[in-house]
Amino acid sequence: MRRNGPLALIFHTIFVIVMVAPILVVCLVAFTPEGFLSLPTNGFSLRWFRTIANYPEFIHAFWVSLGLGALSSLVALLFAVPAALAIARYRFRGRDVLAALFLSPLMIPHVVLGIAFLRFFTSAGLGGSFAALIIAHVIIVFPFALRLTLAAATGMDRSVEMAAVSLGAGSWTLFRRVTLPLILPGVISGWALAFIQSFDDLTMTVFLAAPGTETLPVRMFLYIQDNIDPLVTSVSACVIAITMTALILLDRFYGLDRVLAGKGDTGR
Amino acid sequence: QQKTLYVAGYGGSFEKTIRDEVIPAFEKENGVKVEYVAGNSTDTLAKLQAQKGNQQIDVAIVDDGPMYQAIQLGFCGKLDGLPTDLYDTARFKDDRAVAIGIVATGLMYNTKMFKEKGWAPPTSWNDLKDTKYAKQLVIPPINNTYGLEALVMLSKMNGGGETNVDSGFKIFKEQINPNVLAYEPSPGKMTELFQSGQAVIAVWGTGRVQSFANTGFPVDFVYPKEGAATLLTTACPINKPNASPLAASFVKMLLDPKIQLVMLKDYGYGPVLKSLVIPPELGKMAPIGERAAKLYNPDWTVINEKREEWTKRWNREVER
Amino acid sequence: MAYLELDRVAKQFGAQTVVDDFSLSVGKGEFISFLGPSGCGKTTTLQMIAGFLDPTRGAIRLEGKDLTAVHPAKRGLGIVFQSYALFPHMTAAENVAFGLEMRNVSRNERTERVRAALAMVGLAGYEDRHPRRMSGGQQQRVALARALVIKPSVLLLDEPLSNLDAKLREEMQIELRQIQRTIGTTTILVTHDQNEAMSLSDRIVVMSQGKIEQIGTPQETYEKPASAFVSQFLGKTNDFAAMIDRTAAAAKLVAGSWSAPAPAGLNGAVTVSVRPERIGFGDAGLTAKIVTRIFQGNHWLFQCESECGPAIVIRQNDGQAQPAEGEAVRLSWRPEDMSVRARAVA
Amino acid sequence: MAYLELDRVAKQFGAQTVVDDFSLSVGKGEFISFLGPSGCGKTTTLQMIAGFLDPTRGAIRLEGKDLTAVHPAKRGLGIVFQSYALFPHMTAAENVAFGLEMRNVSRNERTERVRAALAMVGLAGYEDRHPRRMSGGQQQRVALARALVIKPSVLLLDEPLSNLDAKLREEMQIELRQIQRTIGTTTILVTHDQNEAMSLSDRIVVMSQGKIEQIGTPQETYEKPASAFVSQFLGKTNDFAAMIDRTAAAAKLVAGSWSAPAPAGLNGAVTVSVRPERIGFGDAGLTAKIVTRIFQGNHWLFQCESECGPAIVIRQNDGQAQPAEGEAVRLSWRPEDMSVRARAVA
Amino acid sequence: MSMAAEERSARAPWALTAPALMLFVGVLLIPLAMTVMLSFHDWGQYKGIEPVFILKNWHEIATDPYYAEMFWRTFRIAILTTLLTALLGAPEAYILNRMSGRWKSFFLLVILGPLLISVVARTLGWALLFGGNNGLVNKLLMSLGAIRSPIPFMFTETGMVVALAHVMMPFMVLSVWAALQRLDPQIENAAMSLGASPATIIRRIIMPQIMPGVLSGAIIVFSLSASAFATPAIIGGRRLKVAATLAYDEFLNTLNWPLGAAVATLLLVALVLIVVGSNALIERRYAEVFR
Ligand SMILES: Nc1ncnc2c1ncn2[C@@H]1O[C@H](COP(=O)(O)OP(=O)(O)OP(=O)(O)O)[C@@H](O)[C@H]1O
Ligand SMILES: Nc1ncnc2c1ncn2[C@@H]1O[C@H](COP(=O)(O)OP(=O)(O)OP(=O)(O)O)[C@@H](O)[C@H]1O
Ligand SMILES: [Mg+2]
Ligand SMILES: [Mg+2]
Repeated sequence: MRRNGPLALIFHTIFVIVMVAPILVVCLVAFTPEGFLSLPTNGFSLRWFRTIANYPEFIHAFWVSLGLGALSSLVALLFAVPAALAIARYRFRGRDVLAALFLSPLMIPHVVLGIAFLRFFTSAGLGGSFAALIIAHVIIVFPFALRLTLAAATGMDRSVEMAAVSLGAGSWTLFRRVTLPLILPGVISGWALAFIQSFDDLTMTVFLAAPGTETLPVRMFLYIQDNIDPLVTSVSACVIAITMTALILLDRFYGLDRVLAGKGDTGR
Repeated sequence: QQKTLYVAGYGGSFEKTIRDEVIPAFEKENGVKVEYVAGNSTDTLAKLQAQKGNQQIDVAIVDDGPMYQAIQLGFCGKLDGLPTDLYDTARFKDDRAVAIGIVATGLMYNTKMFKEKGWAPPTSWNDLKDTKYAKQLVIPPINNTYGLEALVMLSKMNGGGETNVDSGFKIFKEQINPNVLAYEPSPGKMTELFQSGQAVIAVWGTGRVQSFANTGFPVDFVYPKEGAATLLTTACPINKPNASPLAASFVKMLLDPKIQLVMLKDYGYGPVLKSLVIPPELGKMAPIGERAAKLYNPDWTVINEKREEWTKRWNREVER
Repeated sequence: MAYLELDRVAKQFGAQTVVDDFSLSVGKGEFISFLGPSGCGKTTTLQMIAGFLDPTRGAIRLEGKDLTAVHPAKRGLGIVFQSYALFPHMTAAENVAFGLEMRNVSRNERTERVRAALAMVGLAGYEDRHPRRMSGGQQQRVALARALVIKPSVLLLDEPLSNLDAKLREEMQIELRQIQRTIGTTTILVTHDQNEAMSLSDRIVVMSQGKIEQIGTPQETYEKPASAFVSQFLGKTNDFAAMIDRTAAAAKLVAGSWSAPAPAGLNGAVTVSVRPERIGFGDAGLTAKIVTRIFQGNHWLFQCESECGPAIVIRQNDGQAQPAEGEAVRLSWRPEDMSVRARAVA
Repeated sequence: MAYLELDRVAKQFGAQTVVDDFSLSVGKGEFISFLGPSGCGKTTTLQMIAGFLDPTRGAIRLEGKDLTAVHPAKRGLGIVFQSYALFPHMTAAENVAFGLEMRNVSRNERTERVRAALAMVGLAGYEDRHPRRMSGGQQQRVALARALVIKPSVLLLDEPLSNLDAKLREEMQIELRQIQRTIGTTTILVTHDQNEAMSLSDRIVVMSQGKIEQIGTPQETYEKPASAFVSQFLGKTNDFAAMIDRTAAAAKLVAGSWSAPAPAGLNGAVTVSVRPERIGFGDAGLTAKIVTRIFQGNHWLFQCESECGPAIVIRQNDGQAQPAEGEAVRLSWRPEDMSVRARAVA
Repeated sequence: MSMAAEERSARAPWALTAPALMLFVGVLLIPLAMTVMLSFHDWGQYKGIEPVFILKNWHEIATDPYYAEMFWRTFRIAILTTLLTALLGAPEAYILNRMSGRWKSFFLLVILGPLLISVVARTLGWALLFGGNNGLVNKLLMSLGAIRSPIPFMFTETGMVVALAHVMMPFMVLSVWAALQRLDPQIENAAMSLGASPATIIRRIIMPQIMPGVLSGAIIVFSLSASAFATPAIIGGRRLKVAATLAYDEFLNTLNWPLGAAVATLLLVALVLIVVGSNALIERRYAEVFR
């Protein structure tokens, strides 16, 4: 029933166009036959997609980024969800300080964090290890996981949880079967943002990545050191294509709206 | 015996060349594994400072500006037994580093655009002041050697020099600034500004222009009539306890005539060896032979004294 | 020993005392109802028994053990919340099955019991429906099924039938009574429906403003109210101003044109209270006029204007002709059907 | 012309038809109640009238204009939702004031009217309380005040009094009636409480499974039910198997030991239906035994086992001695109080 | 996790936050403390970092108006970006939420899109659209005669705000969207029945209830844009420096880490104060929603 009016749809259309326009342009450039950035005015070419194959380190870096993003955002969630629940529900001393501390990675320029972490991990003997990279990423994506879970958990109807407790659910069961499903939209959105943030970070990772653990953004950054060429755009286009395919598959087999909105949420 | 040698240097095609042409041979010869830590000069220098006292890197390849800093900060070890036929400019005090390539700083312009607009190619540093280039000029900033040398050259042409850059600052501030689209240190970004048509003329080095032109993009390099300035790509072994002698060997391998020719071909690096015979088809832009002889070599001892002060002044007066 | 005991329990929200000095002991298997005006603290008391709110003062004991020491999950409670509190992300069947799962009931038995519970509340065929796609009454019934299916030893019901129609409500009442009898469940029911409370409960707790007004069997509370509040709250009452006249030979109690022998003890100005269902239309008695006549199915409700003020009369809809609106009538009742108390004269 | 008209309205959710072929015309100022079992489509119908759900088929017209053409905000509706739908972030007063603000009522008048509305529902002093800090009944009353304060021309009430005690409910009923009379508000009430429906409504719509079973005045629907469903749903009914014996000199209708002159028309096996309040305990009639005796305040409910099967009897609690559980009784009723219909014999 | 547990033990929140707290103390606080310490060290071009305790850097930042200008610009841009994302992102989230399942998830992904490609490629897209005379949009508008000279975008503050808002938009949309999931649709109907126009419903009914989401989004966007490096560096260039690029410069180009650390510390402290302050303000203002 509650449909969007024409004004809303116009707004939405413009919004979406503005959001995708720069990306679309980038994807278009990926098909240029030229050796430099230009829109494919005279013919499309897959040249720059084929070029990716000449750079196995790109493909390796893609996997590193993927693993790093998935792992660090997952670990961040493990820490962030309980913390978000505590902050959403309790009014305790030190709450504001904690909230500020947990958000602080957002507020420090990543160069500074990168160098601080490099110094720290070097003196801890972890310099250049994949573990160090993961820990650092957990820290920088933590605020996203926290804040979005927090947004979903504040003002949640507590009587539903009471009902579960009265039926004999222990703390863990309560969390897993009732609380988590109810805050799932927030948790999933938080995970998505955390993942993307980790996947996209360059300024900090440049300092921590060692040979073999270079992420895709680092690889791309190094590649375009002396020269930007359409390879950047074709790699970007591939990342988008891969993500979209993954999500479309997810949608096919599981239903994206269920992932994003939680089950049983599609009522009137 | 150390098992892994960490070499930090530029990424991109430079990395590819080193990986393909230098590392395999070096590994075979010395029975050691070489890990290439890619990053631009400033990243590498920052890593050196962060890991001070606990250095992981064995060899650093950076631009000359950062190299002077590295030497001053004591990051560089000593090089013994450098080839005797090095150009003087390629040598550093106490042999704490060595240049592996010579680049000339001059002007780059978009040939196609110039032709379309009917403009004559630039010939002089003074062309930077030409108002027709409004918002289409790119100059690397002062913490980048290209920018610094542009400042020095303009001071020198106007009665100053390394010891007095007031005139240069004045010209930059009043006459060049309005033309400048961006003070851009990143080579990648520089090429992008040209490719997207936003910039048509820039202060840059032969090496960069050469590899840019190699992609098929219509750009050319100009040696200004007042002279181009010398810029060096340098390498040094890192100073650390129990430093491996292989570090110095690696640096010296970069001076191998064969490698020098490869770098001339790929990047337009002028060789640092006087005795090297250059095939005529190579080095259309690179500072070799006569062009190399006419280069202006800035007085780095003076510049380094003043550099911090100039940077501050530049940030506040020019880049604002 | 009492099975469940509330000992001088009080609850404050901020500065406001919402429940005060609440003492009650409930025997095992007993069926207790809480009755009281909206906002008097019924839900709050129930939530304290459930352990979701801590009493500000006082203690709650279950089988002699302090309840606060037992985690709510371990108390074996079945609760129906006033707002249902269904799990929105689970189907009706999943909602009902949840408690059984927590008790590690085998899958087969679970399916069977869930099916039976849903059928019992008239929701066979709604197993796979999510709460948001159900009607209000259907949701309430899922909540009821969820609480009953685990055969709890204590059942706390907060207005569990408020959104059900009379038919269904009666069926559910019978069901509740049955469960309570067969399993021996101790039940506390919060309800606003007096009939429900009266027909189901062993004892009724009448509350007002957080305090207990009276505890007693349904008939006790209705027929021997401990206070004017209880009498007013349970059913309707007519209060007439009357006089006891001890000057005459036989002392008389007079209210308008109605009179009866005076009861012992009192004298002078009194108030007589009569339940509307005890008043009949007759040839003698208070003169009155019918103002409105309201049909209520099995009975008629008459609002009259009598010589002693407004009066309400209830007459069973027994098919006899009933006086019409505007008709003049005489109201009478038997002396044993009224209660008399002294009245302060201004 | 009807003020509000529903013309063959139907609503489907997916494949399920929830309301079907619903036609009703409501006059201006009329008070209509929807009665029906839980899940029969009352809320759905109301939501369609409110414009929150689109009918799958059919049309709804207000003063002859198609309702779908009018934005819900412009319809001048006052609605009480079954789930209250209070604004959780506003205080009680802010909730009530919202509709007035939308009508640009001046601040002073607003404050005054909000205060009055809250006082009317017994919530004076709760102005600054947020819904989450109120009891169920208090929330419901805020919802009611919010709907009434704007003096809407159409009032749609979805079980608006379900969480209120009898006293308060009655006061609110009187209030509703008053508003409807003075402002001429057209009111549609969904309720599960038959007494409420009967005492308030001009007409009652009895629904079952999305269809209209009967539309009529309270007394019509109760005393002349159009179908077995309606008769069963409204109040209780006893069905006894009986025989009409036309062999005897005077044709007789016989049910066990009870008999009466046979009505015209029918013959053989019949069912007689008698409302429980029409049955009296006497010296003659059906022999029966009292199984349970349930006290319900102003009346007693007897569940008996008679020679013709189970029987329910309601007797007003008029203070007379009532038969006890286990006692043998005779049940009788006047012939005009029963309805007789043919019975298929297996 | 019942309310009783809440009242009974003040320990519960600490138990829940303990793991995260330990993580942060272990691996973030120490590096951060090291950075703060660094800001009190001395630095010289030849001697490098000297671990002494002086206030030179702080003195310099406090007295040189250059830094004030940079910080002012940083916050101006961050505030504008936050406003822009909130003004556009929140309505978009609301519109998205009203779409049917399929479209909803599709557009949600489309909006997440910008985050998926690296900042370099993304800004490249902007440059191609708006850069100089050759930018697609500029060309189009100029050929339509809508504008005479190209809209300046690269190396302008407007460009920076727009590009930042573009990257930050998903953060706002997603956090508002997560908060919208909790809303009872009947409440909107209730408001409508009381005569509220769609705009009023959004302002008076929806907005206050999704405040936690808007706040989360705003905090993320504000913090990220104030500390962002890549977009300001690429779009703004060196002449439009912000705090982060300033710190970057000191860290990487000058190697004057103590000064860079002082800039970063100041930025951190300022952001913490602003964020915590506005957070507390909004939580108090909308106390009932945050309960
Ligand atoms: N969103 C929905 N999707 C599918 N079915 C629904 C939805 N909402 C209601 N129903 C079904 O439609 C039928 C009618 O629902 P409605 O809410 O109108 O009942 P009701 O008469 O108001 O009942 P109650 O007295 O229990 O509130 C019910 O069987 C219900 O399960
Ligand atoms: N969280 C709270 N904070 C402050 N006051 C509250 C809170 N919850 C309830 N109250 C108040 O406490 C009193 C008792 O509430 P309670 O819910 O126990 O009433 P109730 O008897 O269940 O009423 P109802 O029949 O209306 O459901 C009410 O006046 C209510 O306003
Ligand atoms: Mg209650
Ligand atoms: Mg309903």
